[in-house]
Amino acid sequence: MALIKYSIAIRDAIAEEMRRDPKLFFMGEDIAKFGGVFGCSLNLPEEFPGRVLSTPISEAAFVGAGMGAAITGTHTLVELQYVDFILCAMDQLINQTAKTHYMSNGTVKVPYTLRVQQGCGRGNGAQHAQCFESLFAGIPGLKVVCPSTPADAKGLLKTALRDENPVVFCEHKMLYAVRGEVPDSPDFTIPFGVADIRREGTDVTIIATSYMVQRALDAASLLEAEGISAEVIDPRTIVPLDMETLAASVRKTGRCVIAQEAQPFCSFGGEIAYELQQQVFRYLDAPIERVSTAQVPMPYSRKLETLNVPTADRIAAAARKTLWR
Amino acid sequence: MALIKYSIAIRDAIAEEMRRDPKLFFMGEDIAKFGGVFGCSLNLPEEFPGRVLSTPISEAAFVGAGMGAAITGTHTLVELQYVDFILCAMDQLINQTAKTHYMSNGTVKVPYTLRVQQGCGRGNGAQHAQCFESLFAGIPGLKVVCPSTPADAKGLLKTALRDENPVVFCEHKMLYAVRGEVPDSPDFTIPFGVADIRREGTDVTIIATSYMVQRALDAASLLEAEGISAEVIDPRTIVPLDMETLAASVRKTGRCVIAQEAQPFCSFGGEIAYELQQQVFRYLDAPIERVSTAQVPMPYSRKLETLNVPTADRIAAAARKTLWR
Amino acid sequence: MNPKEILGLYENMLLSRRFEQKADELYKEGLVTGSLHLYIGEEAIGAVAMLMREEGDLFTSTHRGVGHTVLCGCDPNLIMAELFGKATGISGGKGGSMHMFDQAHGLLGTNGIVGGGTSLACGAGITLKLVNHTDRVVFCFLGEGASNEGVTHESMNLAAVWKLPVIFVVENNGYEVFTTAQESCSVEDIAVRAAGYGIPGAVVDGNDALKLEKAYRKAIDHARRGEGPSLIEAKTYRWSGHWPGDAYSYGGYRSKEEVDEWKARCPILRLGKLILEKGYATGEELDAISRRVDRRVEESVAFAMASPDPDDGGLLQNLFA
Amino acid sequence: MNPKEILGLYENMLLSRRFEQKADELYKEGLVTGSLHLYIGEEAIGAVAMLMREEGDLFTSTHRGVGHTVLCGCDPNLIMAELFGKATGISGGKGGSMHMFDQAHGLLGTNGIVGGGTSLACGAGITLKLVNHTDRVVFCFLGEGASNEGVTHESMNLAAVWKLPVIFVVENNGYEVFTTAQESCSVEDIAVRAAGYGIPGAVVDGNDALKLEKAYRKAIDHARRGEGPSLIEAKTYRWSGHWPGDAYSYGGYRSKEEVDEWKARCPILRLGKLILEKGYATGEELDAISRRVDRRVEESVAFAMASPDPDDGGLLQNLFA
Ligand SMILES: Cc1ncc(C[n+]2csc(CCOP(=O)(O)OP(=O)(O)O)c2C)c(N)n1
Ligand SMILES: Cc1ncc(C[n+]2csc(CCOP(=O)(O)OP(=O)(O)O)c2C)c(N)n1
Ligand SMILES: [Mg+2]
Ligand SMILES: [Mg+2]
Repeated sequence: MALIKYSIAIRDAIAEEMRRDPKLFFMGEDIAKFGGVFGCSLNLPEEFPGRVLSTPISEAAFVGAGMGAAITGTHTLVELQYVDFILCAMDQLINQTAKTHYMSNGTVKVPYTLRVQQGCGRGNGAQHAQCFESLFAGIPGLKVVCPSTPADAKGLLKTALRDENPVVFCEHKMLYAVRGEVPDSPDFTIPFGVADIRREGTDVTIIATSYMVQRALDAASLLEAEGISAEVIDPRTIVPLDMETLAASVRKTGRCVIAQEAQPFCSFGGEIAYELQQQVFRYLDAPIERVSTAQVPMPYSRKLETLNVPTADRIAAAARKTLWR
Repeated sequence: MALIKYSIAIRDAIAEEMRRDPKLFFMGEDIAKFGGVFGCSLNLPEEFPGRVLSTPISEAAFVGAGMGAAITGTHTLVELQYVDFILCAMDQLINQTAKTHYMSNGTVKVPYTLRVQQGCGRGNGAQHAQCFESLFAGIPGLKVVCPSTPADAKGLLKTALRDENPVVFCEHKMLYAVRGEVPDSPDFTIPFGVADIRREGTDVTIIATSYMVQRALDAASLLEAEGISAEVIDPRTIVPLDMETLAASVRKTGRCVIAQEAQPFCSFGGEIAYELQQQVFRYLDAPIERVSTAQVPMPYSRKLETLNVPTADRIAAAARKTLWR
Repeated sequence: MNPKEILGLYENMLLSRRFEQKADELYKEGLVTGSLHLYIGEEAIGAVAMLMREEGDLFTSTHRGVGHTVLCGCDPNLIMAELFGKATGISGGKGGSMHMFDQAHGLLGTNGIVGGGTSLACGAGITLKLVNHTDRVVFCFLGEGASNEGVTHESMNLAAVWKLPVIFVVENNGYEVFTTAQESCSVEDIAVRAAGYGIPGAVVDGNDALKLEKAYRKAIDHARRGEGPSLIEAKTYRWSGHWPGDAYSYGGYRSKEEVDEWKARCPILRLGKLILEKGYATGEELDAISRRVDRRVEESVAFAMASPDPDDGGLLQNLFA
Repeated sequence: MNPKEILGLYENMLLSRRFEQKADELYKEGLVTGSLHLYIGEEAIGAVAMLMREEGDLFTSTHRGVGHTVLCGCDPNLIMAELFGKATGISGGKGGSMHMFDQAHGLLGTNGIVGGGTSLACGAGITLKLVNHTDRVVFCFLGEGASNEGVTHESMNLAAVWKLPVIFVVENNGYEVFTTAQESCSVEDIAVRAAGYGIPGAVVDGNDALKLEKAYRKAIDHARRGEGPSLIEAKTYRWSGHWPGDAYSYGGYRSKEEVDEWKARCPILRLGKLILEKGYATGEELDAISRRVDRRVEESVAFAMASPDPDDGGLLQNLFA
């Protein structure tokens, strides 16, 4: 175990997997100098010469090339500098990468991980702070991962880099500097589809991923002071989704809050609500609550950005609402 | 009133609005010959020379140009030959078109309608049969319209072409040949955000849009024969959404089925389920059911395609389930 | 190409032609469905490339990819069964004409998206050159319409910067759907765009197998030497409408005269004439080829007819590996 | 340009320079946040274009658009307030440096997406030419990095085919973020790509106002005559890091020598020298300009400081018109 940053956990995962797998190839904008814009490729070009390349600003070409490489025997890792730029390469991701295994009747494999960097918190404005995990998860054929801690980032990324399917790995720009204990073993991986119960509780279930997990935990502390026992669960992967753990928790608590940074309409939170009411209808003591940003683009003003993103207070308030308080 | 095809209703709406508004400009792939691939621009290039142009196969350029024209005083109409190709122009649609009014603090208006053509039914396979209305609706700043009849197509398209916002107008390839009564008056429009109760009923509410509306109505007929009274509602526009009408219906029936052609995960159906359990929690007598295609790309084989798309039988079965039958 | 190769080429082109003519008929009968874009009249471009490929070379195809798929050596039975949507199809009936993959024969996919194959070809080039360190090459076929897609530009630039072994082959048949190349392309010769990437560009008669051979030879050698991509523009024509149901193949957006003129330049006829002139084969021998090809096509139809539809369970299979 | 215009140009460039230097300082103090990409060293390119615009001409800008916005005549108070995220900003604090719109001054938006402005410029060209039937033109600024985006290619082709009055101005400053133009662009001169669209292309010293004037003159006349787009590549250099926090502006991906060499080619210094040489103004007069500019910048800071944050209610406003 070592106390390391989320960005370095990601770097380490890549380094270990590149050592293990000589066919792992990594490309993205500006990644081959200074560790890239977020430091996640620090020292990799030196250790793996010719296998870590900076691309032109041509998202469609290099996201598509990632798939072309993947289907010809390369395990591809591609970095998107900001997730927002995937909008320049959606055809390559959705029409090509996600569908090929299915369309080929399983004859073609696409071992491909796309790292994207999401979220608010830096005043980057409407084109540099989006959260697209719901959009990705809605596309059949993509696995979607949203790690909230350095250990999860490392363990899940290593799993992604050993997976034979397209994986969209959603990092969060506010988490890169967060430190946490991370196992050292190169064999350390975390399987997809296993939710993490971050805190046990009996009165209300709070579901959150990525940057929202800490705020959910903070909300649980606030609630504890009022005698409310909140269970906080991080599904970690959205596809595949560990509905069993989520449903079991809500069966126990009878109440549920979903905290997400993404806008609400047609999102993950809605999906969970649908599934929960299907699976635990009789156990629900109150409507499921969703706490999210508003259905607007992210404003630049730090004041409005802060106002927009769910806080521990807002999550706690939603939990109280499920308890009719 | 005249009995006309959905495709012609669309054509007529465009023609009438181009007559009314000399600043309305229309472009898209192959639209300026033979009415385009689906016949929706028949005779328009002749009537409006220089204002109806076929573009190169460059979706990013012409979708983006649509916005550039819109913010400089042109009312733009753009046709996407198949909705699937919007994936080549997502940056232009999402990062630029949808966000500009908000990012500019309301100083820039974007009077822009994008017609797309969705859906299954022709064995076109995984890259020519998608339904993206949920994806569009998830993006703040886009209005999303899904007409199910020729009259709705005409009335809603005319409203879109008078709206000062970006509107994604989702047509369905299996509806183009469907005939229906359409009012002749050039003043005929249908406001956004008003659901259409296509059939009244008391036992269960069935919500459906576009191609699924007829199947929902057929399901209602099947159910009637069993003594079950189904109410069928077509929201017509997904953004803005007439939740009031939907909630009122479910408050009455206590049961709800959502029928959609799109894949389920993070979709419109989930969103409605979330909203309904929020608004009418105490009135729900059974879990909300969603009938959809499977979470897979659309297969080519006609047999599998047919198997995949919700039928009246499947919708009726879901309705029975809400009645515990 | 030696005489034997030329005869093989001839037979392969004829197989593609007859196969597609049959598919067209079957489409009209409703047995083949969905989208079907015929390569009839353009066969030399794909056929010569397929002949010149060596073991380990790869290619990406287009929406107009049935021809390429036949030409690359994929079993016609599997192709026809795919067009029928049968379980025995090359994609198990899930793909259709625009989604066929045959890695054993180097095919990285036909593609429903115009320009869709260009970036994939770069990726294959990455594998071949940067990861596997071989001198293998990738052919990337695209239409002149596709040359106006952004990803085509990005891919040419990327391939040029990384000196990827990609041979971009623009099949310029003068039309997109109803739109003409003049209406949509800012230059008459797409090949002039090669200069914008600092790579070799060439215009070639796409209906002339021998000229194609020369152009490909240069590009292949260039790529194998590690010098990067080339852009070859092959001028050609599609005889049919854009799709079988396209009633406008004459008269609407083009004249019967125009079509007939191009039919006179049929690449197969031309090669046949050359074969007879040079004495590589007799008329009887060519007739025998013709009969063999027809049998092969009939066999594929019988195979497709006799094949079962996919199981219901297939719907949910193969989403993930 | 006459002497008066040259003096105006000088003052405008100096205003942009000092404004951005100030913004840079304020960023380091945490008063300006988010993304801020400085145009320092590149001002001549935008400034000359702005000067040559006539009533009704338009332009699209980039992520590096604060300079363009100052130069186009937008009130510096509104720009500074925007950088502060204040309610009085040109975008009410909702946009930030990459999302400023000033239709009164022809600005169709700075843009957070590299290449994002290219297709918008085509759209503006559609309005000006095809809908309004005027001879007005649109300048479209982009970086050399942006020239590798697909939409840039599509837009140049579309503009060429429809002869839209778009002047594409590639500000080639040699770098993207850390990546160099050599590493990402397949050709040394982006302008050679013009031939791929059959449009005029020219390379020009982007730090030389007079040479820029000549190049723009040709392109503007060409467009006004209805002959369509041009591509002008202006060679230049960014003095600062990619963003204020970019610690690598020297030493990392470039040397101090390189930066200093370019600083010696400062477009403002050069113009100042010319003004003195030609006697268009005295040293004292230039000092007076300098003081005036500084006051204007200070005023904008004071305005921004004194301005309120947006109301909470603003969050939900202006989603739809
Ligand atoms: C991205 C995209 N846009 C549009 C289409 C619809 N479409 C299919 S084929 C075609 C014409 C293609 O022209 P070209 O590239 O010249 O190839 P050709 O059909 O002439 O062989 C079009 C517009 C598509 N499949 N994909
Ligand atoms: C589509 C897209 N990809 C990547 C980025 C991230 N990014 C912002 S500026 C920049 C470099 C741009 O280089 P260039 O076009 O040469 O402009 P310059 O910054 O040099 O003025 C990059 C990669 C972006 N904003 N948008
Ligand atoms: Mg063509
Ligand atoms: Mg640059």
